[in-house]
This record gives sequence, structure tokens and C-alpha cells, in this order.
Amino acid sequence: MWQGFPIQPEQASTIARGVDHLYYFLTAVDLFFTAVIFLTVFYFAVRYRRRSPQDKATQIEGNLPLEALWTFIPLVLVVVMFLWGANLYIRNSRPPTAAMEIFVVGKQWMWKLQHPEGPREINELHVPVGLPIKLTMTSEDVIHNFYVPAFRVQKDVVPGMYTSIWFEATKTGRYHFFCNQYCGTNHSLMGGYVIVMKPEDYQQWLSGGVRGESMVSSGAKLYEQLACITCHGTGKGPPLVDVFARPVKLTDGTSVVADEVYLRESILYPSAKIVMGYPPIMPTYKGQVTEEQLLQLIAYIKSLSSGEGKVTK
Amino acid sequence: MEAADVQGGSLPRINYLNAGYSIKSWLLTTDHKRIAILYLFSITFFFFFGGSAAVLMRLNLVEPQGALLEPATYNKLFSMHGIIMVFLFMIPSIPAVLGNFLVPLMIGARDLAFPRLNLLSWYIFIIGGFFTLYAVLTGGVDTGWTFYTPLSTTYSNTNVISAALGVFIAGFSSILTGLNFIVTIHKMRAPGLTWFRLPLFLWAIYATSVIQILGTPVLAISIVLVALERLIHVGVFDPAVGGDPILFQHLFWFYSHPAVYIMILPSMGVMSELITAFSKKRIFGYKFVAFSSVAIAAISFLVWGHHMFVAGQSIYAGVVFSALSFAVAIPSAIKVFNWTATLYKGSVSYQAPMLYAIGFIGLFTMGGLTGLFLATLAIDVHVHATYFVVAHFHYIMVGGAVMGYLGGLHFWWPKITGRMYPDGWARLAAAVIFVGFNLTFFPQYILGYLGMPRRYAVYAPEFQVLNVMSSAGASILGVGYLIPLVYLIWSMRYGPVAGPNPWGAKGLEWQTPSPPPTENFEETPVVTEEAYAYGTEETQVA
Amino acid sequence: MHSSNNALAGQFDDLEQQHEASSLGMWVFLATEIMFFGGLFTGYVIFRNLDLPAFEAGSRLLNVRIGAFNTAVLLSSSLTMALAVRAAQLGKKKALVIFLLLTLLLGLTFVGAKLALEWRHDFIEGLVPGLNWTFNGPDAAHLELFFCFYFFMTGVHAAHMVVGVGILVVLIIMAGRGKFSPQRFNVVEMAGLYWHFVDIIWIFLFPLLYLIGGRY
Amino acid sequence: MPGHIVPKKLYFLVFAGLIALTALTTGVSFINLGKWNAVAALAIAVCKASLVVLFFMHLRWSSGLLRVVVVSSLVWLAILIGLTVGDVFTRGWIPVPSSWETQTQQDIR
Repeated sequence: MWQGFPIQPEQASTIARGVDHLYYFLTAVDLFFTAVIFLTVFYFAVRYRRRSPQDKATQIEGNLPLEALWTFIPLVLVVVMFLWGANLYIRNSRPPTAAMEIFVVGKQWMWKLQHPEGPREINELHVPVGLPIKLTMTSEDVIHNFYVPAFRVQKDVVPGMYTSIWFEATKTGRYHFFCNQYCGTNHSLMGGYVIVMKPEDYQQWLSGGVRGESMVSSGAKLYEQLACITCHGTGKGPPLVDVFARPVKLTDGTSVVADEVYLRESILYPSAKIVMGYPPIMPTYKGQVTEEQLLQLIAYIKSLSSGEGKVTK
Repeated sequence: MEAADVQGGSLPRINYLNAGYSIKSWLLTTDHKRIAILYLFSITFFFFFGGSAAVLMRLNLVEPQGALLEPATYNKLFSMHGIIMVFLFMIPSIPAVLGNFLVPLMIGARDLAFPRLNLLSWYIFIIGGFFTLYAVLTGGVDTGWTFYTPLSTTYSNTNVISAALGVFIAGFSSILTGLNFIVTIHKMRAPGLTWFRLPLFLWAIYATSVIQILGTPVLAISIVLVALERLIHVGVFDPAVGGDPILFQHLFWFYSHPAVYIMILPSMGVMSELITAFSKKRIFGYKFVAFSSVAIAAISFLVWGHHMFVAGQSIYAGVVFSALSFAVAIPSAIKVFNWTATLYKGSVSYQAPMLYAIGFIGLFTMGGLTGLFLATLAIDVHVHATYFVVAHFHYIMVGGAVMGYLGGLHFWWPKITGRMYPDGWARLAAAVIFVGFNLTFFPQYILGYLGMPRRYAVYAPEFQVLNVMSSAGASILGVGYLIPLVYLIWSMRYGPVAGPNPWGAKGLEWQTPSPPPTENFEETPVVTEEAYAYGTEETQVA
Repeated sequence: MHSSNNALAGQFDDLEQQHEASSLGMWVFLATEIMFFGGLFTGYVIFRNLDLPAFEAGSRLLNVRIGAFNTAVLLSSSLTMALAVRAAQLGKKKALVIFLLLTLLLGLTFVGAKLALEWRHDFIEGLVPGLNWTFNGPDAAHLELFFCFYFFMTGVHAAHMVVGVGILVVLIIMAGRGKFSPQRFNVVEMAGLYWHFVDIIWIFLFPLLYLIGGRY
Repeated sequence: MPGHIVPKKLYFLVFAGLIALTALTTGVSFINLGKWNAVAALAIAVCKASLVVLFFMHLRWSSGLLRVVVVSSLVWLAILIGLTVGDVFTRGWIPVPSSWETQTQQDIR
């Protein structure tokens, strides 16, 4: 790479290299066809220029084999591009099971991030190198987008739903992240740095500074404050132990997996999907809990599920 | 242009231009040729209006911290640039100006099927333009041309409703124009003019019209829903009642992706006319070029999801939309190859329109091929909404569609006005535009891959070098666009008289005087040969 | 619609070409209308499936009797419109005026019933999102979404009805002045196509909004 | 050239059919058919719309071109609804968050 005049961002995540290889392939194909078209046009332009007003063109209707050829070759190439790109995309969309989960809330015009152990950050994200990190993201107002060019990942951050990306940094350093979905006046200022540290430095960073409460214990406190326990611990409402990631049977006979989206919906719109065997008595908590508190509650409910070592680790 | 010089002479005594000189004779005309002129003036105004916003934006981006504008102002400028250029310039450009002028001429008809509807379309367009300008002049709008919710419905405190109304109204103009063309091409063709004898420009215009009538209403309803939600503070895109902001993106892109083909398809049609006329040769593979227009129009409706690969759309939908997006590359490639092959063994001359045509092939090739990056899922996840996208669509819309529009305008200018422009200046302008364009937009591909997001008023310092290059190119490009404005206006009065067929081109429009009489043809022509029947008998300058 | 007294406009060769062109134009316009409503139907399909209980509950809050009555009114107006076109084809001026008047009357009945009986009632009950929303039963948020769809869909439909009523008024005046003949009835026919189309939209809105929740 | 003239009787017949179908669809909604209520309601609506299009709007006697216009607008409507709905209802399928991917697999087993 040229120093001082880079043509691609640093490759700082496990998926960056794969994306770049695909990019090189497409660039090569593009350059080849651009060259073919340019040179052919140039050659014809010179070779068959009109030399005198009497010049006659040779009339040609077309050529079927040629048409077939230049339909077939691009077709094969785009099928290769599609399969390669889709394969990489699907693989990159699945976070590894061991990923550490960090929660991200976007609002006009700042990023609020919270580590499972509790520390909160604004417009900065400290992560250890070599560990898969999964970001679970939502927005308080408009659509934002969390984009780290050095990691080759981005995803819109949409109000009313959870989206996620994951990455595993391969190099320590400071990498720009941006809001990449236009979100109003100070859109271009809504960014910051991902700071990738050696694991031991990360541990030190975690223990230094204001420690704060872990997500789970904040969630547990909220759980108590909002008196969830009066129903969900007494049989009036469905128990929440071991509910996360399990299929839940609903009154209409269908079942859903109790993921983050379902838990969020059940707290905000409790009567939308009622668990079979329970009356629809839960009041809505819309307007009473913030997006961040919702994430804490969900983290707590997750921690109630066995085999769920990651969040409480 | 030696032909025109030799000619001298004077304009035909009676033509559509001197059929009346009063303001009323223009503002109440139902003559498709005069309506085309009305559109020409209106969209030229909007082009330079929208272009000046682009100049200010590029100036601002010379420095990372913004050289002269507040972010809020910058946001309004790019929103205005997008809205005006897309809805008030590009969409009407070739269809409403060249299409209006040429569709009846090319099929040997006296006018479009619904002349008054045609005039009404222009008035609707002007009213839409008025609302948009009103929004701009009374504080602007800062949502981008995409009007994404909930920013547009809830959080923006600018003139969203007025701008949305402008887009909504202008949309109806587009629908009615498309409707008029479809009916005209179906029902008004001269005797003997079968579908496979139609000039390829008309195939392209027909395909475009299909997109206009089937796509635009979906944009209209989504804009109405945005406006309603803004008015009553609740609606179907509102997450607070369980609504889905991503639904808006689906409805918006269902129109707005095909809209890109509303811009480029007519330009492709112009290419087929220019390349054949200046190589004095039949088009290579007529049916392939014709059907590829229809194929592009049809497939264009199946690919909109590639704007939403990182929007929270399902992964399955992403994969499907990616596959379908690649499909659209095939007919586009077929066209480029056929144009290139048309040059083979031709007798190629290089007047200004042909230079624009060759510029188009180059820029469209680069724009089209970089589209493949964006259809490729894994790469799009990196370059989505970066300057790579900005570069790509400018290569298509400006490098492709505007080059085609200017090429067509230069080609048919002698038919429209009866006079020639100075060819030397026109060639110079084509060259300046080509160079300026590449200098402006090529660096943006690299910026995009480096990760510079679009719609940024201020940016990270590492992106500065390429931004300065781009801004320098923009100033050349700006000059390039001003040159034709000068000599074309000059030629309307002082240009040499062109005669009916200065290029020795085939096609019914060249068989009537320039400028044509109000009723187009003295007698309804009878068509006995294929389009582009060059070489059968030498069409000489009359 | 033609300023000259001649039934044939200058750009056409004969009446048949003119008639074919206007039919094609009108049908193409109706195709755009289908796509216009299509955006609303798409949203409806999605949220009806995502929030089924709320949409069923919302559907049950609508007055099915008025809905069915209005459906019958609109279907009758389609019949009278079809008969009006027939009268124009046969050159029966008086029958044409009478059938157009009947159509107008039925159209006004529909809009009137919608406005005075349904929307006014919804407003009093606090079921109008954004303007007067006081519902606080179970799943009020998703119910509000249903009512957004209800008002947007019936509102856009009613707007089309109002346009249709305006067209009818113009037609009645023109018919009264004897502007139509068996050679010149395109305008009546095209207006008829529009009117029937608006009817068809309602044919779908009625079950989607009023019936889909089930009344059992 | 007044075009095709339809006998009055046919119009009244079609009208009677339309009213009968309206009564039917309203009646059916009072019977619990589960999922089939929606299917029945839409099927009846399609029948009614076809009657109006074919007879009142004369499509039965119109050229093939007009039928192509009608059919293509319906195809495009299907594209709009189909692909949009296809996204919304597959959003939850993947990505299975890493933390519980293995668990759900165990549950299924």
C-alpha cells in the first residue's frame, strides 16, 4: 500500500481480508472489461473513421453466436460474483457463539455504548484484540448506522428494533467509526473511535475508571423497582427463568423464540403475543423505560437462562 | 459542419416556431414541439439551480472542517441538489424534452394522443417545481431526497411537507407523460411502421414510460403517508405504535430504484440513434437492443432491496435482491457490446453528438461495472452509503444520462431550432465535460472504499487530498456545462441554417423540414423499410 | 372535452383510433391507480399479519352494518353508471341524465354515510389517531396502527369518490346541453371506468377492514 | 361507432350477483372458520371485482391489449407486495444470535 496515499482502509478485522479479496476480484474484472470496451471503441474509432464523404459503411445485421457469447460470459461472471459475495455475507452475518456482547444506543447525535461489566462510553468503544465482539444496537430517535471502515462492517440502527453486527479485531489501534445513515443536522459529527487494546490492557481499562454497575445487576434492580417479580415470580405471569432463546407457546397456538425482539415487544406491547395459559393482565411499560433500561432488563432476563455464560462472564 | 455551411438558405417559411409569437401562443399551446421547448427551458433552469448547490457543496468540502458552510446549511444544499436534480431535471430530461419533441415525429403522427393532457403535464410539473422551490426558499428541507422516516416524519424541523408535496405533484406530471407516450406509440404509428421498424429510441421511451406509470404512484402514496404522519404525528411508519420505518424504504425504493432507469433508459435510446447516424450503419443486433430495454424495465422493479442490504432487511431478502440485481447487468452489457459492434466496419465521423455518445459509452461502462460492487452483498456491507455509491450513481446519472441528454440535444438541435451550433465549441465542451467529470467523480470511488460516508458536511482529515481533487474537477465540470448554454443560445439566432437533414440520418423526423411545420408532416408518411436502413440509398442533404 | 364541435380531434385519423386511444389511456391510468393503492395494501398485509389480534379487535370496532350498506350503495351506483354509459351509447339523452343523476346521488350517499355516521362516530369515541385518540384498552398502540390504516385507506378512497362526484357533476351539465351522441360518448365511458374502479377498491376495503376480524 | 352494447338484463343479473356476494361475505364473517375467514372474504372480493371488471367495465368485450394492461398491473402489485412481505417475514430467521444458537438447536433436537 502507498504510504500517505492509501487506496483502502486498514485491514483490522477477521473479515476485512475476505472482503478485500472479493473487491480485488471485482476490480480486476471491471478493469478488464473497461479496457476491452475502451480499446475496442478506440480501435474502431480510428480504423473506421470516415476518410472521405464517399466512404461507405458495410451493413451488418447482427451475429447470433456473438450475442450469445456476450450474454453468456457476463452471466457466468455475475453468478460467480453473486455466489462469492452472498456466501461471504451470510458467513459474516453469523456472530460466533463466543462473542462478547456490547450494547449500543444511537441518538441524535451521539453514540452511547455499554459493556456487559457495566462501563459506559460515549462515542468511544474500547475492545480487546482477538475476541469476537457482537454489538446489539437500537436507536432512540431516527435511523442511524454504525460503520467501522477498518472492520468492513456496518448496519443501520433502527428505532423500534434490534440490529446487530459483529467483528473480531486483529490489530490494536484506533479506528474511526461513523454514523453512515443520514440522521439530521450533525450527522457528520456523529462518530468516534474504536480503540482496540491488548486483552490485558482491556482488563486494566475495565478495572480502572468509573466501574459502574454491570448490565445484569442494573437490570435486576430495575426488575425489582418495576415490581416484575409480583407476577413473574408467583405464577400469575409466565416465569422468566430459562425463557430466553427457548420457544414460547402462544395463545393462538403458534410459538415464537423468546429472543431480544420478542422480549422487547413483550415489555412494550404486552398484549401483542400472550403466552399460552396466562391471562393478558400485564400493563405496558412503554414510556416508562428507556432504550438503555430495556437492554438492561433483557440482559438480566438472559442471565436467568442456564447455559448462558457469556453475559455474566 | 461542412454540410450546413454549404447550405446557407433560410428557414422554412412556415414552421412551428413562427406559428405564433404571443406569450399565449406558447403558454396555451398543445403542440408537442412547443411543449418540449417549454420543458427545455424549465429543466435547464432547474439543472443550473441544482448544479449551483453542488458547486457550493464541493467548495465546502475542500477543507475537512467545512470551508464555508454550517452543517445545517450543507444538509439543506445536498437535499435540494438531490430533490431538484432527480425529480425536476433527470426524470423529465430526455422523456419530456426530446421524447415530447420526437415521439410523434418518429412515428409519423401529427401530435401525441392527448395534446391537452401533455400541456397539463407541463403545468403540473411547474406547480410541483413551484412547491419545491418554495420549500427551498423559505428555509429549505434537510431530509435528503430520500425522505427517510422517522427523520422526515418526526424529527426534521424543516419544510418537509412543502417539498414532499412538490415531489408528489411533479410525479403526476411524469405519470401523465408516460401514459401519453404509451398510448401514442401503441395507437398512432404511421402505416407500415411495425414494432420492429421503430427507432430504438422509441423502444427505450416506451420501456421508460412503463416504469413511470407503474412505479411513480407507489412513490406518491409513500410521500402522502409521510406527509400525513407529519401532520397528525402518528402513522404507519411510526415505531411508537409498532409501525415500521423500513416499510417506507421498501415503498420508496420500489419507485426510486426503477427511477434510475427512467433516467438512463432514454439515454440508451439516444445512443442507438447517435451511433448509427454517425457510423452510417445499421444497429448491430436490433432485436437484442430493443428487448434489452424492455428487460431492463421489467427487472428494474425486482431489485430495489439492494438499497437496503444494511438497513435491517432480512438476510434472505438480501440474498434474493442481490441475485436479481446482478440480473440487470446482463441486458445493460448486451447494449454496450452491441453499440461497440455497430462501429465495426462503419464509416464513423466525429461531430459533437458522436463525441458525447462515445463519452457516454465510456462513463456508462465504468458506472455500470461499479454497480456490480454494490450488488455484491459482502462488498456492499462495506461501501454502502459511502462516496463509492455517490461516484457510482453519478457515473450513471451524470456520466450516462446527462451525456446522453446533451448528445441528443446536440443531435436534434438543428431539427428543433432549424439552426446549427458551432461544432468546434461543441466538441470542446464535450471534451471538457468528460475530463471534468472523471476528475470529479473518480476520486470518490477511492474515497468510498476508504470509508468516507456520504452526506458529510465535515469529514476526517485523512480524506482531504481526494476531496480537493474532486472539487477541482467539479469546477472544470461546471465550466463544461456553461459552454453549451452559451453557444446553443447564440445559435438560436446566429447559427447557420441547418436544412432538413444535416447529418444525413435516417428516421422519419429527418424527412420533414427543420424546424417542422405545426402538423409535422404535409402528408402522413408511409414506412417501407427498417429503422437505420443506411446503405440502401445514400440519404443526402436536401 | 373537445373544443371544436367536431367529434374527431385533429391528431387522430378516425373515430375508432380516437376511441381505442382513450380506452387505452384510461386503463393505463387505472393501472397507476392500482399501484397507488398498492402501497397501502402492502403495508396493511404486513401489519395485519404482525399484529393480528389488534387488527381483529380493531376490525370489530367498525360498524359492519354501515359498511355492508355502503357496499350495496356503491354497487348500485356502479349499475346506474353502467346504464348511463349504455344510454350514451344509444344516444338516449334523457336516460343518460337520469342515470348520471342517480349515480351522483348514490355516490353522495356513500360519502355522506361514511362521514356522518362512521367517521363522526369514531371521532366521538376517540378512535381517530392523531386527532382524537383516547382508546386505552389492551394493545392500544397496535390498535392505533390499525386505525391509521383504516383512516388512510378509507380517506384516500373517499377522496377518489369526491373527485368522481365532481366529474359526474360536469358530465350531467354536459349531457344536459346535449354534448354527447353515439359518436361522442368517450368521456362518459372513461368516467364510467373510473367510477367502477373506485367501486372495486371498496370491494376490497370492505372485507379487509370490516370483516377480517370475524364477527362471531 | 358506439362500441359494444350490453343488454340491460345482463347488467341487472351481474348486479344481483354482486349484491348476493356482498350478503354472502357479510354472512360468512359471522361464522368462525378460523384462518379460512380471511381466505373466504378475499376470494369473494376477487369474484366481485372480476364481475365489475368483466361486465360493467366491458373488459370481456375489449381488446387483448387492455387485458395485458390489467394483468401487468396486477403482476406489478404482486411484485410490490410479495418482495416486501418476503423481507418482513424472514427478518427474524437469521442471524441467530451466537449466544443461543446452540441452545435452540438442542431444543429442537
